[in-house]
This record gives sequence, structure tokens and C-alpha cells, in this order.
Amino acid sequence: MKTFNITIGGEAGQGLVSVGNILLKAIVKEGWYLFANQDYESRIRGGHNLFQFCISDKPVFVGEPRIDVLVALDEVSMELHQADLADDGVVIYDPTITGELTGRPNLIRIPFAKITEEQHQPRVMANVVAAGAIWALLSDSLTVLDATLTKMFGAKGEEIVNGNKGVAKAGFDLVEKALGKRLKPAKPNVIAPRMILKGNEALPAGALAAGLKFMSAYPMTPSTGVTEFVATHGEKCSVIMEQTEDEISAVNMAVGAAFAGVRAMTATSGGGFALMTEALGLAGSAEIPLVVINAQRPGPSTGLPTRTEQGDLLYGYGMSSGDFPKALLAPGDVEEAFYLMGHAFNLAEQYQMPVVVFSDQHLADSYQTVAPFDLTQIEIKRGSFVAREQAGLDYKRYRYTESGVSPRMYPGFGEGFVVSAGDEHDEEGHLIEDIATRVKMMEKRMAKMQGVLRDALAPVTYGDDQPDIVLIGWGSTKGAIRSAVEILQEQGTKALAIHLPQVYPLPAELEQLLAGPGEKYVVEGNFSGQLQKLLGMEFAWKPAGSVRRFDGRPLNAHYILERLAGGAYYE
Amino acid sequence: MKTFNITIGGEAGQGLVSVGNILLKAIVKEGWYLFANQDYESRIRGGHNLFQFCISDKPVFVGEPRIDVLVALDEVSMELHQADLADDGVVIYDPTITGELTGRPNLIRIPFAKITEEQHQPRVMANVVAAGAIWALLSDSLTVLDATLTKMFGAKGEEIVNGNKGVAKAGFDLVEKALGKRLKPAKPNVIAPRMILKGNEALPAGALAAGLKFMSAYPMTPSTGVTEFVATHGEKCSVIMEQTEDEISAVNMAVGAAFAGVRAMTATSGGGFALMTEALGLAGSAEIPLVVINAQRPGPSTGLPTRTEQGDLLYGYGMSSGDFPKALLAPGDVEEAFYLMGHAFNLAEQYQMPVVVFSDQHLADSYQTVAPFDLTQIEIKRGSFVAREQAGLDYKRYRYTESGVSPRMYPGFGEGFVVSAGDEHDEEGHLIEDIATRVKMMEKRMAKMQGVLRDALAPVTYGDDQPDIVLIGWGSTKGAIRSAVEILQEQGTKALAIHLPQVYPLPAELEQLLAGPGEKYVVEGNFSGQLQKLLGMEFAWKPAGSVRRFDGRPLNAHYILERLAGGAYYE
Amino acid sequence: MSERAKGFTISKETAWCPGCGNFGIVGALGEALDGLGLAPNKVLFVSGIGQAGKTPHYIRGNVLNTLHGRSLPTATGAKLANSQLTVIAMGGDGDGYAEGANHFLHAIRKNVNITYIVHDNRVFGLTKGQASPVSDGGMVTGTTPSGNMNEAFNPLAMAITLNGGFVARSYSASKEHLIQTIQAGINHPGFSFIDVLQPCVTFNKLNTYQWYRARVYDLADEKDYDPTNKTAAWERSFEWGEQIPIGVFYKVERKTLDDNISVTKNESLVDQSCDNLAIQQVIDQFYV
Amino acid sequence: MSERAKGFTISKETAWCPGCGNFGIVGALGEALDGLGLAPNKVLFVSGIGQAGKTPHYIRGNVLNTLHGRSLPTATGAKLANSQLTVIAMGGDGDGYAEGANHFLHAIRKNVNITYIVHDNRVFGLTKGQASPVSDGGMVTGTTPSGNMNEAFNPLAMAITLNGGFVARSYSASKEHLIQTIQAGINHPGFSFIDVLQPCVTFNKLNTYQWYRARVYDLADEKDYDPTNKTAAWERSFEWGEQIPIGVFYKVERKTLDDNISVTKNESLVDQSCDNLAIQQVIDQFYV
Ligand SMILES: Cc1ncc(C[n+]2csc(CCOP(=O)(O)OP(=O)(O)O)c2C)c(N)n1
Ligand SMILES: Cc1ncc(C[n+]2csc(CCOP(=O)(O)OP(=O)(O)O)c2C)c(N)n1
Ligand code: SF4
Ligand code: SF4
Ligand SMILES: [Mg+2]
Ligand SMILES: [Mg+2]
Repeated sequence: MKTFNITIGGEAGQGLVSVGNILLKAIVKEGWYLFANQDYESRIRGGHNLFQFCISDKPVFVGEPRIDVLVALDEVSMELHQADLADDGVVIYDPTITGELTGRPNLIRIPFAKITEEQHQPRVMANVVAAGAIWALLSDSLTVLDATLTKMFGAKGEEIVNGNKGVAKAGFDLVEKALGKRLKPAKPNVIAPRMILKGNEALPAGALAAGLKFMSAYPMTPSTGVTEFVATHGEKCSVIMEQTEDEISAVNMAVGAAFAGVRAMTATSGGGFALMTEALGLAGSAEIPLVVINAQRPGPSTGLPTRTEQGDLLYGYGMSSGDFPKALLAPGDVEEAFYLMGHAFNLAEQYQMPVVVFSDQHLADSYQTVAPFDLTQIEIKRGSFVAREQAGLDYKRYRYTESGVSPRMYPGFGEGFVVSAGDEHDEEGHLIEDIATRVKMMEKRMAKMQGVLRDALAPVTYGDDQPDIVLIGWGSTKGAIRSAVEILQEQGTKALAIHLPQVYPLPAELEQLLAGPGEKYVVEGNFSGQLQKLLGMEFAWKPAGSVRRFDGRPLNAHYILERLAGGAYYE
Repeated sequence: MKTFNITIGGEAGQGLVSVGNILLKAIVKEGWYLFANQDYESRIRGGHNLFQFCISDKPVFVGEPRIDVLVALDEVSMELHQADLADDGVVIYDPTITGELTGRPNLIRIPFAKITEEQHQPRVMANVVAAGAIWALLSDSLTVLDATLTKMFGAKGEEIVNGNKGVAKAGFDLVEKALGKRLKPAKPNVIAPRMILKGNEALPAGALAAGLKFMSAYPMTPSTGVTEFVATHGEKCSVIMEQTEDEISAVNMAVGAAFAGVRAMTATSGGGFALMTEALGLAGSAEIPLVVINAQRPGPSTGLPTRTEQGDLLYGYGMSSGDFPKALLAPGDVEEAFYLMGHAFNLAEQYQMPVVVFSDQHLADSYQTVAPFDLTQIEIKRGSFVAREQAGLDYKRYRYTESGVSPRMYPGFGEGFVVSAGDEHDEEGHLIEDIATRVKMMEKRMAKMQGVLRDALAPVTYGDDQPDIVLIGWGSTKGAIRSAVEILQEQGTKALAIHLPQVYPLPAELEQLLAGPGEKYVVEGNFSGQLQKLLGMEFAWKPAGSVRRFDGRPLNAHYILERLAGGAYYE
Repeated sequence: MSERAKGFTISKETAWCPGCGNFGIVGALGEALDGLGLAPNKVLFVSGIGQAGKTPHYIRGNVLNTLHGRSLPTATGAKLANSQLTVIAMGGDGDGYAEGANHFLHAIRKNVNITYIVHDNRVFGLTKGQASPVSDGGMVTGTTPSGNMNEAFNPLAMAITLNGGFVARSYSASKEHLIQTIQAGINHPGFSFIDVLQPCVTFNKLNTYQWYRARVYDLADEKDYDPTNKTAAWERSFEWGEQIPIGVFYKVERKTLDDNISVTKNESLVDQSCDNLAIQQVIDQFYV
Repeated sequence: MSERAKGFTISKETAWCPGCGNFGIVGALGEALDGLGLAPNKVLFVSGIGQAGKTPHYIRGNVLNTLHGRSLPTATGAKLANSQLTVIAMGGDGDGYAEGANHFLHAIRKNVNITYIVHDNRVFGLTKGQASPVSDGGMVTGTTPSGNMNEAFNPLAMAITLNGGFVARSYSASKEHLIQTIQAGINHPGFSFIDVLQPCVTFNKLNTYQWYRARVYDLADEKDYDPTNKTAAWERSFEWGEQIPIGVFYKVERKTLDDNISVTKNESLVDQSCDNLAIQQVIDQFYV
């Protein structure tokens, strides 16, 4: 698949994200498929950040290292990304920032701020000059870019819209003048309606669509976007989002709300997840439906706060003291993220247990074009509740049942009482010490895992039925692995991708796939091979080898293929 | 092996523990080997508690369900334990508490409080009457019991000592009168000097012997005994023990002390461990030697606070976000607990990482006779430190080395600076964002695991070289498994016990043992088979079956053998 | 079902020591709620872990017995989800002033409409007598063999400093006073805080029934005492020795968290269904 | 090595925004320490996570950059292990008054001999501008789109209530004042707390340099101000509006945690070796 790749590099605070946002919308409006990821430092101003676009006439699942257009908004951009530039790659730079660049073709010099000055526009519009310049490499016409600017700045009045259009045109013209009319990236044959959004929008939107009513959270990168999204849009959807003093309060507040009968969640990351693990056990013991989004970032400890990693899988597996029912989900892309939140809440409520949804910075901050979300596809299964006539004084919150699921009731719903406890308890929820009740209650709780397993999301596969090589991954590596498989197939290798949107409990089908044809490789974004270990735990199984990345950057197809070619066989 | 088993049952606050303490000392003084465990509820007064003694002329490793002497200090004792009474078992009871008992032989009626009254002694001495009564079934003479009472109450003056002796004799005489002189349990041929203590004494004593200088903790059953032991004896050993506002403070305070250069630890349990996991990652990232005792109790959540379980193994394995070096230890008995603390601190300091020592309520509260501890056996290995002449301004806390171990320095020791961070950092300890440093620093840290693995404690084995059946366990199940193997051998089965005092990293020898002869069973005190999963993770290995207990009570040989006979094959 | 069984009080075996001050609290709590005419199925007790944390198991009503130190955020979440419930959070002094003190501060700031009752026995009861943040200086315990050396925490002064809307102290053996204080706390709109002096007959040999009896006096008996005077209330909260005041120290009307949340102006969250139109609108922003 | 390099100040690229109030703090801190004649290798900076938490990386000395909210217990442990070190804990207002507020309370109670400097920009800087416990009411942020509705936390009033030995406020743009306050804090035996008003030029558009300039005044300029009067100090700490006081609000001599620990009377813990005789004695109790 041929993609067209744009990298914008610059300091935080320079308006990189503004250029990015304009382009995102314009590119999608023009009809392309798009994948865009962001790479930024743990600081507010300065540093070296990236906004990278990968554009194609076919769906794109992940970024690519090759750069067709490099926009250098800082001095180091050239130095750092030169090696990835395609031979006919174009560099757009502002000489007042980077100095004059020489030594390769297609260096296009555009003094962004100077142009805004010349046009008597505010300096902040320098970004729009850059957007216009880039647009000249994508389209022969400014129509769609202009429309995008009109939509984005319309609320600020015509003058501002026109100012933006003017500077965009200046950038556009300078590039056209420098390079002439180049061949533009191919467009899809059919241009269906499409949305563009990132994981940190898809997850909370999915939560709202799944009937979220309450969220409590404490900010932590890269989960904060989820929290702020719910805060921003919650009110109109009748959802409360409460910022707390710490993550302990956040998770327990959500537990309280869920106990009282509403769908509740929290979102966090790394150290915040650590502080929540005690309450995950409470939700397990007291059988309270709780959804926690853990947006992973590289550890150990505070690690690399704004980078990506898949380093919390085994932490999630162990999660808290003792054994209790739970599920671990791991959406692989924006679309999956949206719909999977429904599954998360359904599992949480049907089985009255904690569910962790693993995101990571790569999923959180990467934009993808997707088919319009369909709310009718989301089925809300709230699980078993007592009828009002059974809500009398003999109501027992933890009634023994074969499925292990005891019908729920909200406190206040009926005449009876809802009594819940994190200590071991009897059917009524009161504390016990005896062996018989303990054993029965443990078995009742754990019996729920059979249902959870039955409802487990199937592995998602792409590629050949009878593969020679199989790449297995989870979470945000989905696109990278799928792309790697497609490239292998293009190269004539029979290949299969297995993506796991649910990592615990693992569906039985997976064991068959693992026993099936092909040399298996586990591909993941952590040092120790946590998925591989999990597969060992569950199936006493070992792959032929594995590909791992732990430098804080996302996996991509080329990284995987290079490692495979290099025979990177870990134990 | 023939054991003589005494069970004392009664309410909390009735002086059960006092009777127990007198007997412990007297029994050991008389020369027997002893194992004694305690079973109590999460309350201060009332409930039904047990103090159980298992006495023999050979070393005893675990309790036994069969009861030879039942002392009933409450009404329910007879009801609950009657079934375990040996046919010639003796019941000692106080009719003023339990009412008159009938229906079986050897019911001995002793109104404890009434006897103290008759002798004009305070009611609290009722326990001593019971101790005297029990003693009549152990010995023909009061000499050793009298000596024990003299030692225990000597500080309170002769009158009190004599009072105690008097009531003890009354109890003793009544039993002798009722039963005549019975055959007493056999005594060891050689009576070597022996100590008697429980895990919650051995662990902190071991820590002191290993050079502990600082402890900070927040109380949580069953770890509190460790904390109080260090508080009590710390001062005279120049050790600071600080009670904190919560477990987060406790673990971070220990991190601070360890960073400043002293051996530091904390102790906790369940939910407290959850709150510490964030700082475990900090210790991993910043490479700070930290020892955490996790005294497990049954989860999930607050669970059964005063009972036992081995439910935190995978929680410890996952421990915190991301991958970092660590070790997990699991002493199996009182003696191992003492010496293993030295190993824990040595690992922590040599590899500059967190080490978790798993205890549990069974180990914490069970008494065992052991050979005198030998301080000279404890070698303190503090790991690599810079010499003063290298402690200059070019000192780098995280210098890259082949072993991954960077020589330490205390802040203030030299001219240079010690700079540590939980964020990813460079050799100097300052924050970084780049790929190259991240990868090097991850690899440096993880390289240490090779050394940790080299120093891993070997599996401890008992039994046949060429076994037909192999029982594998970790932590406090050691005695139960060893006893089960001994019984199997007595029954003519070739059996082997494999006890793992270190559960992570697992020594390579273990893989050989797992591949060796015999049908393997994993025996553990949790629902889901956490050790079994760990072995799957590390070795992609599966046992033939497993024995698990999750009712909050300790494993014992009979429980194991019954399950094995019943063919309890879990997956 | 007898009439009696319709109220809050049950007689049930407890896990407390005979003579424990907790009996006075659970008794007064039941009578206070009965007196207010509340229905047990509309009341939710949220407790932490400790001897005090077991209280909800000995009274009729809904119960969420959470984690050590975490009753307040959990109670807040439950109240926000269902404002129809009368929510009473409770726990010990270790629970509230050690493990959970951060939540105490911030619950007062949020001013959620719940009542928080601390069973203040000035010691960690359930873990066998260690010093708590309110233990007297010099107290010898298992963790402080040379005597507790930390400055005692003053929860009332803290709550007043944070402008808590209802800050009171009562005493577990002053039944009428405790009943009235609990009722006033529940009636107060916003966060009400009641520290209840509670003798622990097993571990606290200092702050005994006898000791309190000689010292406790009611602020209400003092004609001039003005519970709206913040500074005076704060100063009075430091009185601890020969004389120990009980009663409402400080009262102020503040907007509650519920007042500030528009979503639940008309209906409890738990009674609201999803507004698919609004959600569709949120999603529509992603079309370009 | 130049003379300069012997002091605390280094010039190094920071991760802060140009104009950030943190520059004033790190500059004053370096000068304060230089002025006290301390050697950088005998000083330990312990910080949390946030923009403020990065400070120790931009000054010479020993550093332990810990977790969000956890600088105080970590600093306490380090100080108890080596009382020879001058220990300075630091972090942001989110770090200290949200995530870490429980440690703040209890560190004051323990009165360990360290200095705690809070870079108080009244906002979560590093996570991009959410409300902190000290943010003004009504502040619109990413998590409070309808305006922050919680009562602001008053750290000075809290510290005074807890009888903190040294409770001060300074301002990052009042260099001399800040230097002197830091020096006085370090010289104070016991826990010293300094809340430093710090403009965040990126996220706090309310509490700006200009805003502070018009409001800040020094308590020391007020002849009658008596920092040993606890009630007056507490009342003054609520002044926030047209006039904002800086300076030492409250001062009292209290026994420090170190005073109370006999083990380290003569020698730092880190310099003490094991007393095998004492340990043997402990073990000997297990012989019967
Ligand atoms: C996270 C956590 N830490 C510690 C404990 C152990 N623990 C149970 S109750 C308690 C303190 C009890 O004191 P308090 O809260 O005053 O209640 P009381 O028993 O005195 O009523 C502690 C430390 C726990 N259950 N969870
Ligand atoms: C346990 C945990 N929760 C949350 C975070 C994310 N986080 C980093 S800094 C910060 C707050 C920053 O505010 P403040 O402490 O005031 O420092 P500032 O950046 O304003 O100096 C947060 C919430 C974290 N690192 N760890
Ligand atoms: S230990 Fe104290 S608080 Fe707990 S039940 Fe007994 S008397 Fe009450
Ligand atoms: S965001 Fe605010 S606090 Fe952080 S560096 Fe920038 S100005 Fe300073
Ligand atoms: Mg208490
Ligand atoms: Mg701040």
C-alpha cells in the first residue's frame, strides 16, 4: 500500500497541534484515509515534538517511518528526521528559525511569521501558512482547505476567516511556485462519509454511548484526554464528571456511584493505576461493576510520561490481592475503542466485577479515519436485576446462584436492603468467618468467570488461513501488525495477524489458533514480553520468537519486519 | 511420625494466648519438638479461637487435624472439634462455661475459675489451671512447668509465682486423679538446645540480624507483629521504627531511608501492599534497595483479615507498571524466615531493587522449635559502592556497567552528587526523553536480572531422587508438603517435595526438576493456582494436577493426601 | 414483620467487646434515624475498616462496607448517583484521620450532602491498640514503646479551618446529645462532620468513661456560645483537658456539591436514562 | 572547577516555559543556600512530580525525584537516616495539596527537621492546567468546564492549625524576600513550610505577575504583627484578595522528630554499624 507521509516537527507551544488539527480535517474532507500520531515531551513549552500524517487511498492503520514531507518548525527537525526522508521528499522550513538549509533537493523556504506580518495578520496564523504550504503537496485546489478554515474559524467572524485563508494561500502559492504542480496522492474510488478522531476521543465517546453516567478521575497523561472529554461533553449527556484529590478517591467514588446503580468509570495511567488497585479488589469482592481505563505509558515508575508502552498487562492480570473475577480489554484502534467500551460496561454489569480497558499513549493520541459510529449497534446489557416484587426484606445481595451472578438491586429501589462488603460475607452481605460460607462465596464469585469466558471477544485475524508466519499482539499494536502482515503477503509470504481485543480471559479459540499452522511470533510494546508470559500462564505455550519495543515509541510495520528479518528471537 | 496434638479452643480475651505461651515454653523446655498454630477471628473479644499444639520426639513441620487433647474454654469447642478427637482423646472443660458434657469417655471437668477462687488467687490465673491440667497429660512431674512459671512471673514477685504454681498443681492433680498416670508422648533421644518462636518473630529478628536500620509501617494484620517487634527491640539495636499515617507514607519513607544509605524495610498485607505498589516501581526505576514483607491474608479485598492465604503471588509478579528488576522470596518456616531476610537485603542492595518477602498468617502466627540461630552464618553483602576517591563531582549514580549494577554512594559521602529519579534518566540521574538513552538505561537495569538469577535460592527438596509423585509448593506450605511426602513414603510411595523459598526469578535447576521423573502436583493456598500459572509463564509448563486451599485455613498433610487420593486434578 | 422491625434498630450479636463505646453510637444512630422518620431502605451507611467500620452491619439499612480509610469518596459517589438516599459515612479515627485524612479534607471542600460520623476512640482498635493520629502524647503502644511523640491531630479545628458547614462533637455515652447531634447533622444541607468520643475499654486506658464523665460539657449550655463565629469555634476546638466541650462547634451555610451540579437538578442520576440524541451530537463533531 | 561551580546555581536548559515563576524560585533557592554557606553535596532535594518537581534537576546538590505527591515521606526517611543532610522537599500545589495532602498533615505532626517549599501556581501545570485544590472558585479548566466549584484549600491555615513550627508564604518574584524566607526556614529546627506564590504564565491567567504585584505585602513591614500569636496568624492566613500577605505567619518552637528519637542522639543512622551483641540478646529471648 502506498502512503503519503507528512511529518511536522517543532517545539511545544509553537502551534504544531493547530497545524495538525487543520490538516486532519482537510485531509479527511478531501477524501483520503488517514492515520496521524503525535510524539511529544513531558513539558509545556519547547522540546521537540512531532505530528505525523500517513495518508492513503486505502485504509491506513499505523504510521510509517518514511517521510515524504518534512515541515521543520525547529532547528533539530532536519537533523533528527533527515535520514527518514524519501529521496524525492520535500522539506518545508522557516529560515528565521532553522537558518538556511542546503545540501538536498526540494528544500522549500517559507518564513511563516514574516508572511503573516506582510499580510497584517497576527503571528499565531503562522501555523496556517504552514498548513497552506503542506496543502499544496496534497491538492491542486484550496477549496477544501478553505472550507475547513471557514468551519474552524467561522465563529470568530469573517475577517478572521479571510485572514486565515489569505495566509494559507500564501503558503500554498510559495510551494506551488517552488515545485510546480506535482502528482498528488491517489484518492479512494468511493468517498464514503468518514469521521476522524483519536483514541482519547473514541474511548470516552464510546463510554457515553454505552450509558456512562458517572466518572471520577485525577489527571494523568495520557489518560487525561478521556477525563476532559467526559467533563466537556458530560453535562449535555447527563453525565457527572468529578475531579478528585487523588486516584484513590477517584476509583472509590466511582465504586460508590456504581454501587448506587449507575454505570461508572475512572481513567488513569501508571502510578495512578497503582493507587487504584486496592479498590479493584474491593470491586471484585463486593461485586461492584467498575470500568477503569488504564492508558499505559512507559514505566517503570514515572518513566516517560508522554510516550507509549504496553507495560501494564501483567500488573492488570495480578491487579490486587487474592483471586476474583475480572476482565482485561485492549482495543487496537479508534473504531474498536469506541465499540469496545460497550462490551466493557456490559461485562462489568453482567458479571458485577471490575473491567480494565488498556489504552496507551499511541492509541490515545493517534487519529484515524473511521466509518461513522452507529449507536444502534451498541447493545446495553445491564445484567440481572431483581424485579420490584422480589425487592423485599428478604432480598439478598449475594444470593447463591449457579451462574454465580446474584441479581442486583439499587439501594432504595425496593423495601429490602443492599448490603455489600469487601470483607468476606454471606449471602446477605454481612461479615463471616466460617469455612463453609467462605468456600461457597469464593466459588460463587469465581463461577462468574465461566460466563465471562463465554462472552469473551474473539481474536481478530487478518491474512492467510494457512499461514507460514503468525504475528500475535494486543491493544494498540493492531495496526502495526496488520500492516506488517499485509507487507509480508505482498512479498509473497503467507502470513496471519492475530489481534487480541480481550486479553483476559482469553477465548478458547485462541488456543486453537496457537496450535494451528505457522511459526508464531508475539509482538508487543514492552521489554519482558508480557503477553507472551500471559499465554504461557494460560496455555503453557511458547512462541517461536518475539518482537518487542520498549523505547517509548509505537511499533510500526517496518520495525516488526526488520526485527523478524534480523531473527530477533527472544526466549 | 507420631505426634501428640493439643487444641485449646475459646473466645478472644479469655486468655487462650496466655495458656498457649506457658505451654509453648514448658513443652520445649521438657525437650519435645513442637509446631503450634493459631486460628482467630477479626475481633478483639469473643468469637471462637484456637491455639493448637503438635508435639513429637522428631521435628514437626505443620499442624495436624487429629486432636489428642481438647481444652474447651467456650461452648462451641466441643461441637466444632468433636469430630477430630482421637478415640482415646481427652477433653478438659469447665462446666461453668460449657455446661456438663457427656457421651464420651475421658471428659475431664475442671472449674478453672472456681479453683483460683478456692486458692484465693485472682481469676486471671484460671489459664494457669488449664495449663497445669494439660501438663498432666504431657509429663509426670511439675518440675519443668514450675520452672517455666517461675521464669515468666519471676519479675512480679515470689507470691505471684507461688500462686501460679499452686493453681497449676491443682489442675494437674485433677487430671491425674481422673485418668491416672497415662503414657506420655515420647521424647527425643538427644535434647539439643532449641528455640521456640513464630514467623512474625523470626522475620524481624532476621531483619535485625541482616543489618536493618530503618523501618516504617502502618499496622495491618497479619504483618503488624513484624512492625511491633522492630518497634520493641529496635531501640536497643539502633534501629528506627516509625509508624506512619498510611502505607504510602510507610513505603516512601523506607525508600527515602534506603536512598540515604541504610537498610530499610516495611511490612504490610493485602490492601496495604496495593498502596505500596507505586513506590515499588519507584524503587525499581530509581534503583533503590527496598525490602517489603507482604504477610498475605485471604482476599479479595479486606477478605478474611486474620486468616491465611497465598493469594498475592501474581500481584507481586506484576507488582507495578512496566518492567524492572525485582525478586520475590517466600520462606517456608521459622528457620528459613530468619536466614532468608539476610538474602532479601543482600539481593536488594547488591542489585539495587525492590525485594518482596511473602509471609502469610500461617507462617506469621505459627510457632516452631528451631536450632539456635547462628549470627555468624549471616553474611552482609551490601553490593557495589564507590570508593571515596571516586566520589568526586564526576560521580554518576547510574553509570552504565556490564552487570547493570552502578556503584552506589550515599548522598553526602563524597564531593559528588547522588541524583535519582523515577522518571527515565541518564547516567547522572537527570531526566531524558530520547530513544537511545531510554534503551540503554532499560537494558542496564534489566541486565541486573542475570545476577539476581545467578544468586537465586535453590529449590529445597525432600524425599526420593526418582519419585513417582512430586509435590511442588512455595512459602508457608513447606511443612505441609514435606509431611505429606513423608507420609507417602511411609506408605511406600516414592515421593519428592519441592519447596521454593524464591519464587522469582526461578532458578534454572527448577526447570530440570520439573522435567525430571514423577507426576507433578502444584500445592498452594489459593483458588486459581498462582504458582502453577507462574511456572507456566516462566517455563511454559503444566503439572499433572494440583491441590489448592482457599478457605483461609492452612494446608496440612492430610488435606493434601485426601485431595490427591480424591484425584483432585484442576486444570 | 413487627412494627419494631420497621425501624433501624436490630438486636444482633456484634464483634465488639462488652462495654465498648460503639454500642452507644449504634444505639443513638438507630434512634436518631427513627426519630427523623426515615425509612431504612432509603438510608445508606458507608463505612471503612476497623471496629467502627463494622457498625453498619448492626443496624438496618443499606450498607457499603468499603476499604480502610475510604468511606468518604465512596459515600460521595453514591450520593452523587442517587441524591434520594440519606448517606451516612462512618469509621474510626485511624480510618478517618490517618489512612483517610486526605479524603476528609477534600470532602469538606466539595461539601457533598452527607453526614460523617467518626467513632473516635483515639486508638487503632481492630489492629490491637496502636496509636492513632489523635492519641495523646506519650501513649505507649505496640508501635510506640517509648511513647507516642507526634502532635495530636485536631479534627474539629481542621474542619473549621476548611469552613466545614457543620462541625460537631458528641460523646457515645451521652445518648440524648448524640441523637440530637446526629439528627442536626443529617438535617444540615451539605457535609456534616461529627466526631464522637468513644471509650475503647480494651485498649484505651486513658480516655475512659470515667475520664470523660468528669470532663465533658455541652456547648449548648453556654448561653453566649455562637457557632457561627469561626475564630471562636476554632479556638474552642483546642480545649482538651480539664474541660472537654461537646456540641455543634461551627455552622455555616454553603452551596453544596449537589447545588453545583446541573445534571441532577431535577432527577437523581440513577433515575435518568441515556439521552441518545445528545450522544449522537457529541459523536457528530467527528465528521469533518 | 571554577569557584562558581562550587555553589548551588548552574545554568542549564530547563523544561519550563519562558517567564515561568519557577525560575524565580530556583534562583532564590540557590542564592539562599549559597548564602547559608552550605555545601551542595550535603544538601538533598527531594521532589514530587510536576513542573515544580523538576526543580532539583536545575540546581546543584543531591536529588531524589520521587512520585507525584510523595516528597514528604521520602524526605522524612532520608533525614531520619542521615541527619547530617540538609533536606529540602519541594513540589507543586497539586503535588502537595491534592495527591500528597495527607503527608503534609502528618509531616507537620511529626515535625521532622526539613524544609518544605511548595511552588504554588494554583493550577496543575504539567498536566495542562486543571484546577488544583488552591485554584480560585469559578476557574474554568479542562476538568471544570463550568468552573471550579470547590472551596479553596488554605495551606497556611492548615499548617497553623496543626501547630506547624514555621509557616510562611513568599512570592517567586520577590527575590530577596524569598531568599530570606528560605534561609529562615532552613535555620528553623523542625518542619518549615513555605508556600511560594508562583505565576504560571501558560495556564493561570488569573494569578499573574501583575495581579500579585498589586496585592502582595510583607507581614514584616507591619510593626505589630506577632508571628507567635497562633490565632492572629490563623486569621491573617485567610486574607486573600485586595491584599495578600507574605512573610512568616507563624512560628513556634516544638520538639522535633529527631529530638524524640534516642537512637540518633549522637550519630546519624547511616554512620552506625550493627550492634551484634544487642541483636544476639534479642534472639536469646527465644531460648526457653
Ligand atoms: C489499607 C489498609 N491498611 C491497614 C488496614 C488494617 N487496619 C484495619 S482497621 C485499622 C485501624 C483501626 O483503627 P480505627 O480506624 O481507629 O478503628 P477502630 O478499630 O479503632 O474502631 C487498620 C490499621 C487495612 N484494613 N487496610
Ligand atoms: C500518581 C500520579 N497521579 C497523577 C500524575 C500526573 N501528574 C503529574 S504532575 C501533576 C500535577 C501537576 O500539578 P502541580 O503539582 O501543581 O505541579 P505544577 O506542574 O503545577 O508545578 C499530575 C496530576 C502522576 N505523575 N502520578
Ligand atoms: S477493641 Fe475497643 S473499640 Fe474495639 S470493640 Fe473493643 S472496646 Fe470497642
Ligand atoms: S506550565 Fe506554568 S508552571 Fe509549568 S513551566 Fe509553564 S509557566 Fe511554569
Ligand atoms: Mg479508633
Ligand atoms: Mg501547580
